[in-house]
Amino acid sequence: MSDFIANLQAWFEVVRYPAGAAVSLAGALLCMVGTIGVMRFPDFYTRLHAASITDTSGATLVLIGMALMAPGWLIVAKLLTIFLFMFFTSPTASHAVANAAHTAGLQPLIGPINGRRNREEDSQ
Amino acid sequence: MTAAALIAILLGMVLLLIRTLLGPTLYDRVLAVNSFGTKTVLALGLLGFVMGRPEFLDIAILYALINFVSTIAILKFFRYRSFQVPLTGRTGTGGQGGKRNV
Amino acid sequence: MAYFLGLFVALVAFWLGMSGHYTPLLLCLGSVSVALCLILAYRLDLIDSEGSPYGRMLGFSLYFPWLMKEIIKANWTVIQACLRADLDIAPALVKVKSVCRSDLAKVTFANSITLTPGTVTVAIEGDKLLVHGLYEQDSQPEAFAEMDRRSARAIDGRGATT
Amino acid sequence: MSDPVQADIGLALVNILLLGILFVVALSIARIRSLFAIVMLSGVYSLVSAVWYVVVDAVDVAFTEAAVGAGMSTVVLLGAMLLTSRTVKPDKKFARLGPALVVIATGIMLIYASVDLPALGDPTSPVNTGVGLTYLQVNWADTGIPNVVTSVLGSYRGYDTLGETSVVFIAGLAVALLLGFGERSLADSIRKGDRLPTPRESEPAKDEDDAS
Repeated sequence: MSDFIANLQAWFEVVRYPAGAAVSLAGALLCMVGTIGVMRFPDFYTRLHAASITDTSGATLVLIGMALMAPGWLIVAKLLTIFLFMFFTSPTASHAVANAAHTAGLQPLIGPINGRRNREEDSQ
Repeated sequence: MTAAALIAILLGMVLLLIRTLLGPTLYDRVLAVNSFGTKTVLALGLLGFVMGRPEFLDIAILYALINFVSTIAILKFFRYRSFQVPLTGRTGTGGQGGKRNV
Repeated sequence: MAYFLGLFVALVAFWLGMSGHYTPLLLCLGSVSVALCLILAYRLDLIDSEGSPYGRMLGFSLYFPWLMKEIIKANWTVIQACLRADLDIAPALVKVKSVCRSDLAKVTFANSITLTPGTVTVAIEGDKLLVHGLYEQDSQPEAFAEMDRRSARAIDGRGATT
Repeated sequence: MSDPVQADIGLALVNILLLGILFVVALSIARIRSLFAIVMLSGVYSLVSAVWYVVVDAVDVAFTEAAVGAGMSTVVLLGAMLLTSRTVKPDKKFARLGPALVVIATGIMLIYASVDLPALGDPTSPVNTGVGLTYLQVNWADTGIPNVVTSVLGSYRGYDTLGETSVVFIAGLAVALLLGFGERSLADSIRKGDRLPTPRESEPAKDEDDAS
């Protein structure tokens, strides 16, 4: 049994760098997808949704990848701190931006947008 | 591969920079800069791993903190035109915005 | 006092986790900084149930995996929306009525909505939340009912939902 | 770790990208008219430059840049914006010619001087052979602080640092007093418990022309 665990540990030591790098790369690509969304989407509120991909899945995957590559527990603790902090503050920041825009009277686009940007004013 | 991830994040930063330059509204800029800050945190972390010295994560933590604080400061400033307004003790965060019907 | 102890433990854990150097001199400096933080928190009136919310840890840890699952599902939708060639989105603003009673439960619910990509809480007024969604069909008030119920149960306790 | 050559190519690409972003941001700050966009871009500038400081191993500078450049200076610049208009006046066509010449001349001189700089981390450079090396050797025995820069600032140059910190603190205090950070009457009315003033409805959501 202890043999098996030792084998598992050795295998993990071999595999964790490539695996961590791959997971980081996947997270970074997700971040890029989010920014592509920020570039493409038609108005502020929809861009907010695209940006939240970066904050959630992109950041989480990159941090998991870094934790896999980490040389010691201290680094993992720091990464965990960053994750928790982002997890709690990023929705607050998004909400603050959205609320500020809404309070200032920025109207969102409503209704289906299929390529062409047909603007439907909301009934106020 | 870690370097590739870092470069992907930097390319994302370039795209966000374009959004910051284009605007069109002030809130787009705030959003883009906030997202830029998140990416900077990730880039700093990855940079530590690429250079083989992950102790640099302290700076990433500091950035995560400062990014949040400055975003809130900017929005507070634009809402109340002052930094002296307390954020607590208000009734409802929506202001008159919630009354707007959909 | 319990809150004070909770904050103390959290600060000590944070310092030890950040430092990595455990010589007597540095440990002394660390305990001084922890003590300073505690005094500051006391002066700022931060030592209360919201300053160290450990009573809800259990409920929240049950809620967390479900939230993660929802976030992953929602992520997939938004990633597809970002990469699709014809930009097939239908944004909508909806009003959601929440069953959460305490402020902390409402904050949890609103933050959960914001954290799932594709929906953002724009404003909170009383027990109503104004939510902006990327897809009209995904952001009807019924879609948030389960999240609402779960966050209310996680924070307000089991008796909150009937 | 991946093999060193690959990592070097990666770092070179990172350097190029970071410096490219810095260049574009600096150029945009000079060209854009909207003050708010300029404040945001200066925040971006300090974010990117801090990342670049980490690339060239100046972690302490990056730390300071993070705290001061990205956090504090954005807030101070916003406070300054409160006291002035929202856009820069368009200036005359050739008014920038003189400054541009000065900048270009300085740049050429700096580039010319940078050829003589020792390579990054060169062990035979004067910085790494003289008194700096001694500090690196005796630091741990003298102070017991793991970070050399901290030990030099806090121990060997303690009084100097105390003076510097006081000066910086007084300067910050003076800036805060000068700017006031908002309308006093507003803060007073809130302190008295009146209702909050509603945010200005007349405030246009779009900030003005920044196409240039």
